[in-house]
Amino acid sequence: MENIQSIDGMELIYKKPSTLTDTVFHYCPGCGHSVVHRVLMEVVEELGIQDKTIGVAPVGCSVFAYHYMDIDMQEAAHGRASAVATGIKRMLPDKYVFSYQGDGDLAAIGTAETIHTINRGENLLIVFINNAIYGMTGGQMAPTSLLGMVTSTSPYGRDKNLIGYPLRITELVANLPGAYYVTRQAVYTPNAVRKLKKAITKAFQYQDLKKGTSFIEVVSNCPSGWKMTPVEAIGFLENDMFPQYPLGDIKVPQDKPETGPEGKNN
Amino acid sequence: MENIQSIDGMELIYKKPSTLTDTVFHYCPGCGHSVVHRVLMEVVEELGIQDKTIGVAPVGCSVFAYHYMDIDMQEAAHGRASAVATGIKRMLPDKYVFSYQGDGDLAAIGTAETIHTINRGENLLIVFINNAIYGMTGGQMAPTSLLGMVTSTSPYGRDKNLIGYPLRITELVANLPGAYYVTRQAVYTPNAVRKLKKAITKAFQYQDLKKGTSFIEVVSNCPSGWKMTPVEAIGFLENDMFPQYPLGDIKVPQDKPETGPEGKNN
Amino acid sequence: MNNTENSTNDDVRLMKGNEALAEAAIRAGMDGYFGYPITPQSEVLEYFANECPKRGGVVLQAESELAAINMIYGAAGTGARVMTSSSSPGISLMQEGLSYITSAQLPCLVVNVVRGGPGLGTIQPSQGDYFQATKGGGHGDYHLIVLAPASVQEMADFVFEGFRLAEKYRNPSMILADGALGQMMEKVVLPPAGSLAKRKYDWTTVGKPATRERNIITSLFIQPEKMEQINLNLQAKYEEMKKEVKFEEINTKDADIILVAFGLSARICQKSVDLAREKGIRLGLLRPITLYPYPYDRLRELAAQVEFFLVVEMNAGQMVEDVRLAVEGRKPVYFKGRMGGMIPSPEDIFGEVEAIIEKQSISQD
Amino acid sequence: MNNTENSTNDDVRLMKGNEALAEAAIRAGMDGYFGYPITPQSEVLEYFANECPKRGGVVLQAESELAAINMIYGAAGTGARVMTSSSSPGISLMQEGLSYITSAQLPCLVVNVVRGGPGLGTIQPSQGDYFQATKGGGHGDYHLIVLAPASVQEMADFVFEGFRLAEKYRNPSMILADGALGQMMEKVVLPPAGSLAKRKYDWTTVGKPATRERNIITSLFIQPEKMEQINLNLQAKYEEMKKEVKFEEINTKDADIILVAFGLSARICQKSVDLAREKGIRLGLLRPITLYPYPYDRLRELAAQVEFFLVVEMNAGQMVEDVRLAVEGRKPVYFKGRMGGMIPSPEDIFGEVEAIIEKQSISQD
Amino acid sequence: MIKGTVIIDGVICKGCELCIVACPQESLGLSSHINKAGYRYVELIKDNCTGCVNCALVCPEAAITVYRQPKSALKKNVKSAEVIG
Amino acid sequence: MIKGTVIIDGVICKGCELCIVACPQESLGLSSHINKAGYRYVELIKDNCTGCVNCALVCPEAAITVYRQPKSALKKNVKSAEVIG
Amino acid sequence: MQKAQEIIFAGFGGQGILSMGQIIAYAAMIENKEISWMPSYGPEMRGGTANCTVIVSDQRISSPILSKFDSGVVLNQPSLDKFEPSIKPGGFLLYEASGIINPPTRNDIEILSIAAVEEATKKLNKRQVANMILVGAFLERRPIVKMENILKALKKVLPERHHHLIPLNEQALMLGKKFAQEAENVTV
Amino acid sequence: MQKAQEIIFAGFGGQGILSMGQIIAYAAMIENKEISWMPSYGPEMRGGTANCTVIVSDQRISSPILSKFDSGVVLNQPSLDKFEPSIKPGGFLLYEASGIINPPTRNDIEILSIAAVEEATKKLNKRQVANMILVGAFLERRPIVKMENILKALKKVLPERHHHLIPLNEQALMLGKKFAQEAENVTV
Ligand SMILES: Cc1ncc(C[n+]2csc(CCOP(=O)(O)OP(=O)(O)O)c2C)c(N)n1
Ligand SMILES: Cc1ncc(C[n+]2csc(CCOP(=O)(O)OP(=O)(O)O)c2C)c(N)n1
Ligand code: SF4
Ligand code: SF4
Ligand code: SF4
Ligand code: SF4
Ligand code: SF4
Ligand code: SF4
Ligand SMILES: [Mg+2]
Ligand SMILES: [Mg+2]
Repeated sequence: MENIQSIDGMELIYKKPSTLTDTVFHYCPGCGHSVVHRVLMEVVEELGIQDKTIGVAPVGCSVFAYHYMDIDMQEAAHGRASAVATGIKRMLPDKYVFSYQGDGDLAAIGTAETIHTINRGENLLIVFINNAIYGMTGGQMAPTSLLGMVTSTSPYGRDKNLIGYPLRITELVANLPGAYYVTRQAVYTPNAVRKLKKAITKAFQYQDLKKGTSFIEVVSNCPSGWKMTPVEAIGFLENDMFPQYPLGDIKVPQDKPETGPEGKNN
Repeated sequence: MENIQSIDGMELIYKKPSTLTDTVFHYCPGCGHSVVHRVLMEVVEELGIQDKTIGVAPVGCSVFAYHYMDIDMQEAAHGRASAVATGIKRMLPDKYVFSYQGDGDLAAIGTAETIHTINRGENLLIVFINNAIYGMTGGQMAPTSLLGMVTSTSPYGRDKNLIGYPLRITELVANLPGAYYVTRQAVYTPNAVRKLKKAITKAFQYQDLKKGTSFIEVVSNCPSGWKMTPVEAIGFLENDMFPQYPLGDIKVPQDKPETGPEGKNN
Repeated sequence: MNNTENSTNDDVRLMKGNEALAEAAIRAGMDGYFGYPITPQSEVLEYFANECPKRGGVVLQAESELAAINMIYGAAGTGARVMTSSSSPGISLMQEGLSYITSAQLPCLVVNVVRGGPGLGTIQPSQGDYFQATKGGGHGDYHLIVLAPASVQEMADFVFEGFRLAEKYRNPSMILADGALGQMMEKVVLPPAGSLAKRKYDWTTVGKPATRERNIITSLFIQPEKMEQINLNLQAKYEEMKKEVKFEEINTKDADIILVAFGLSARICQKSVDLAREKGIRLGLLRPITLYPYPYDRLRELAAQVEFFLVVEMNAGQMVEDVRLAVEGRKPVYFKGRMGGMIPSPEDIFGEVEAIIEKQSISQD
Repeated sequence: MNNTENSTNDDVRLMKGNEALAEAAIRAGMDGYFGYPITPQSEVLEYFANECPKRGGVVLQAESELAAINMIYGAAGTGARVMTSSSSPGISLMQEGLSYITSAQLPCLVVNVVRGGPGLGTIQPSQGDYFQATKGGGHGDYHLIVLAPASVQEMADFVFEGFRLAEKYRNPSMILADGALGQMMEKVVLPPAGSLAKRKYDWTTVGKPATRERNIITSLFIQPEKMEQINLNLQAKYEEMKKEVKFEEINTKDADIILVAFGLSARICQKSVDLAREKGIRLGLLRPITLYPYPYDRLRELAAQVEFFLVVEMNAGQMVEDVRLAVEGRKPVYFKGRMGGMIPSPEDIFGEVEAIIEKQSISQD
Repeated sequence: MIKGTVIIDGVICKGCELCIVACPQESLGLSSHINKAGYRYVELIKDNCTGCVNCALVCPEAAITVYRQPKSALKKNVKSAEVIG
Repeated sequence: MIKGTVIIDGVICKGCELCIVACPQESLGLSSHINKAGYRYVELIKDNCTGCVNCALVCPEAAITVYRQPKSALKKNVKSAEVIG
Repeated sequence: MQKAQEIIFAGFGGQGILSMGQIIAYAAMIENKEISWMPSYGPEMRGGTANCTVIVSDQRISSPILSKFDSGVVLNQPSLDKFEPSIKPGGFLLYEASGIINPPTRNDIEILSIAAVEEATKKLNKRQVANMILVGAFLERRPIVKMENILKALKKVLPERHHHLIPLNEQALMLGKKFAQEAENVTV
Repeated sequence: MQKAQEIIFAGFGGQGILSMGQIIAYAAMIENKEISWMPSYGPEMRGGTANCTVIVSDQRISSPILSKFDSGVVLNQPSLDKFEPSIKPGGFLLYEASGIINPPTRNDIEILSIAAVEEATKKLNKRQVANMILVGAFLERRPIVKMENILKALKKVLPERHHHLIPLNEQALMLGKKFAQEAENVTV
């Protein structure tokens, strides 16, 4: 939709990025996915890299990401997004490649691919949407589900004795030397969204400098999966999710990437 | 073979455990695998748990472990030993179950199963034989291969820019709450063998107490894979392997398991 | 296994196919279920997650289908009665494991609630995995015992049958259903609990007492002579299994034309038979219930009687090859298929029959 | 891609099948290889690991076959000429990926150097993965283009042919070899580098310029109507592919009896033909080179001419079903198989022919 | 205070109320009507928007466009944003 | 010093020499013969074994059996262990 | 009554679409009829719509998935738009009025509109039982199962913890029944 | 010469088994013969044994894997035990003497024994070329390829970095040839 450029002398200061299509999101009300989509596409727009960016989204609620992001995209098999992204990046080392994966995808079935993509230091961005649940398939327990959390496959609450503790895969992968930048963000407040945008911008810049893998977890809102209203979901994030998944940078670059392209391939 | 009980008044003080069969090992001269087999079986003999122990060995040089260990065993598909062990243990929670896996198996193709078995805190023992190479298939690079190491698939030496750094999966899994006891041992000297035996004994005791996963890495000798003599291999271990894979405990129990069965299932 | 009174007093229910299957498994004395969510069969895992903690049996959500099938391998190796379920893409991930399980001769039950493929495809019902199920999607010469239910009732019944055959032959059984059978509710009369006796095995890995040699579960026989022998044993078993072949015939006695269809397609064909009979066309239906072993012999017999066969499948033509192999050119074998989650209608099928009749100018008097 | 003078001056070599295949791929302008070690084909990855750093092309040892096939998916989606290779268990792990790749219509080359199954089996040569390769081991209705080399020379040549067909039809090709073909050395005349032109694609994901709509690689079509259309397109493509069918005939012109065999079995059958001819028996050999599409038509034609067919495979009887489907009962189709890594001898096969003749009391005058 | 306004696409709004919560000015509220997709959509209900963009940042539907007085310009009244749809 | 001895199964010894390296007494050495499997096997070459078990612990073939004088017993000579095979 | 009655129920998720169908199916089961109930499933739900097909028959039921229906009960505009054309000529279309902006236009079918949400909210103080008002109305026009069996079915289909709501559901059913008795068909 | 010559080479890994076969195969290739070389592969190698089958023929070669051979060149006891029975009657068996405790017993084949390791160590000061002594001896008895082509083949088969060893290999070949000329067959 075309935006009016000014109203009563007021200037247009925020609009949906042109890198998002006009397709209406199919997500549930209050879902975090589409906010992350938008922020990603804002960064792509601002960096002017729409023609150089390839995204990979595996199955999960965001499987139709390609309906919304106006960039070349590949849909990947469940868990294999980072392998698919590796395939793309190895063929097109000078393009920007990101995968966009849910917690079921990245931290359950795709664990091996996640660890090895990062261990190889593949020069790409992994966006990890952690909603502590399998959204698409109807709310089953994920490796990230909180202790005691009731899901359709943990109807009596997640029990550490039966299935272990929530998996903090982000902290785990931060230990790998191939991980250059690892951070945990959210989209539950305007400021959180601003921070996420900064993080994504940095990640693309590091990719330009061939620094290795950037890994951005977004602790995302999933009102449907959590069986609550979008506004209640904010409370759940603050009271339950963040204590287990504290926001902030987990691994920041040790060198000074700003000083020039002294990437690892040099 | 029957051992003579005494010679010239000297007593028999060390013999091959009865829990090893009489089959001659098929391993290359100086291979660490059979030492670990023997130590495992010594512990099984000493604890008197031959009738309660089930082992799982996947494909790898030690795929024929069942020729040597005189216990019920399952051969597993490449990478899936810990999933197979999980299946056994969940059916037989009061038996002792261990998997015995190479680095290709456990840290490459089986990464997801490794992480999740431990994250669930499956109450079993994982023995991880790290020889920094794919022995069975003829010496290809493993995720654990050292930087610069020449293998049949890294003929110019392992290059961190192409394939990343050696994966220290043991340190990685030690971060998981399900991992109760994590240690790195070797079999290159008599003392190392003694320490390994202690570690394995502890691991079985913890299993008895239902403490969760014990994970014992053995940085093993692989003269053939490293293309050197068995004696040279000891030097390689000391000079090259241990700096990357330092020996010692990585995670030790925080509670007092000795005080009684206050395992996690209580 | 404990059954609450609740369940035993409650044998007639309105249930989804997936739920009926899970309830039947509990009643069949299932010891363990290992699975991973996927539409359209997640209800199976969910049902167990609800019920097993109350009624016994282990249920474990695995980290993937790959892990699940290998947990099955391990668990089945202890002699436990175990099962997994998934839908098409997840079943594809199990192919290596299924080849191993079959080669190691481990009994277990695998359920495929098929959706439209290939690839991620659609979640709507399909029969596109017939080849994978019956010819062996994994490597090497092996076969699953394949049962094709056509109703929620059979979703329940075939769990018992699946376990029974698997354990009798030390070979995995597969229930090949589809998304509609999994999702639809129908009346089901649940089989009584405890009616499927457990076998005593001597090959299981449960810990070696001093009184016997160690047991080994393996599929590795590096000497080709030995591996050939393993294969000959398997083939002998498949030969033996032929006697388990099962099929249903509807109006075949006097039939001039026979529809051949399994599962959901067969239900639909039944209505086509009614339509035809109303119009005086002697149409019949043969519904293979075991897809492996396959009712080649009966089809060959029927070839003498009929004018032609029309095979109806929700795929591009898979079982039709088995029908052709049975009929061996004696009579024409036609095919009508829908794909990608589409379901043929009884009218379409009957229309096809009429069109062929017209083409063939067969006089039906 | 740069070819060193070394290689271009050096077109005739004594090479292992695996090496010839890899060398041919480099000459075919392969952009990327993603693979995982497994006997008996690890030499492929090893060859690339040696050569690609010098001569161009990406080579990456993946963490598993599962990762490898999905890297192929991603890389093929960029329009690159990519391949992977493995042996039976590893190929089983790729089944989900292959179903996706076929559904998303991505060209690539997959090599299966088959070993004896099922399960871990043996590393000796086998043809036990015929069904998996030709009928589709993954879920849904799809087919790979399947080429069956019978010599080291063809291991090299079919790389070119495999890429060509894959790219022409946007469908994965598979080279179905076996452990012997991979491991043996023979003389090979290597195809010249640069002789396989690259296509310009408009569907690749390489970054969307302002001048075109975005490209999407997907196999997801949630609406069954759409998914059915995708399937109809695939089926139309398979129909179209039929014209690519290839086979070799040896002494079939006057043959009373025809052996049907592919790959290594066919080599051996050739010797059996010689043995028979020496004895005055008019034996011929039909060797399907493309296993999909399959030479049904030619076999059907030959059925008119011969007394019977004997199908020889290193498995329990897989291709024999396709021969029966072609022959449709017109003539007897017999089967002789070895399994688990065993290889039939020319004498055995000829002996089988003689035994059948005896049984049939055919007079060969 | 800087003057701003928002235009909310009521057709695609799903009434999640995240913008309402995020607005420091309490300028937004749910309409009593439902849109075609069945949701009560959000409207600007007060004339005190500062154009802080908060609402737009958290909106999952990218339904909000924000306008603001240039810092240099004089304050003047603007009419409240219309709901489109 | 406590007196010990070892019996080495020369049939299965693969001549890896790890025991030789491990022996604090330098009691072990490679035979000049090869066994059926093609390996030069290890023999006790000195009569100074203390039965410390080191060699047996590192032996990959579990080829070494160790005997030792009971701590209470008097020292006496034992003949060197024979190579079996 | 016809040999088979094929009904589509459709609306937003949360409107009790699936349970409307289940209750009728359960009642039919009690009457020893052949039944099938088939929901829409999968990520369609994300969009917020839900539907189920119920077939009640004296004979074995072939396909549980249909493209044409004898009757439809729809609760929102998208469902009305989608399913109005799928009702067989002479069929019956019942819809909840409050969510509908563009009413149905066919004149070859029987059409009834009820403001069930309004009724439920005002008269029963519980918006959630609007679906039962519709069931009551539906059965008045298409009495494929007996009301007493619907009441039995309620007990089976409602989870134990909601059994205290059964009287309210009963009231809603009666309200719908009465409404259908009194109401005129919508004429188009 | 026969139409085809089927040879098995067998011994421990590290004795140069595979390259013996390769060099003969390569030489045959130079002579435009049909050839196939097939190694034992896989974990058998762990045990330390290696073997390869070489077929040199005027006709297209069918199976590269055989169970009977025209001749055998064996370098250790396990290989002798395994392959002695597989030599066709009238065939030729050449073995390296130093590793053999139980010599062959067949009397329907030609048997030649050379202490090639000793010869190589003593006369050429390089244990590693024992295999070439055996090749030389083999070709003397079974001249399936010309010696000049063996020399050409050496250049191809040896990696560049070992080309300085070619003269030594040549000497070894000649030594073997001479030995075979002079030696008596082993009589059993
Ligand atoms: C091989 C395979 N297994 C299972 C599925 C079913 N499936 C689709 S998405 C998904 C998980 C979704 O959870 P997540 O990745 O956390 O994404 P979300 O929907 O929560 O955003 C599953 C299990 C599948 N499509 N393929
Ligand atoms: C699915 C599959 N892929 C590959 C192989 C081949 N393979 C067998 S063992 C092995 C790796 C061996 O390495 P490791 O696990 O480190 O054990 P090691 O032999 O070094 O002790 C591989 C790749 C296989 N058997 N199955
Ligand atoms: S289920 Fe959760 S993640 Fe999926 S669309 Fe709904 S709110 Fe978003
Ligand atoms: S290759 Fe290495 S690990 Fe394998 S048997 Fe030989 S020495 Fe042991
Ligand atoms: S721009 Fe700021 S003040 Fe204006 S409506 Fe949005 S959040 Fe409120
Ligand atoms: S945040 Fe967006 S979708 Fe949610 S209520 Fe506000 S405008 Fe509507
Ligand atoms: S027991 Fe000790 S002293 Fe005796 S040989 Fe062995 S290592 Fe040497
Ligand atoms: S350690 Fe064992 S195998 Fe090695 S040389 Fe000593 S006795 Fe022999
Ligand atoms: Mg999730
Ligand atoms: Mg290893």
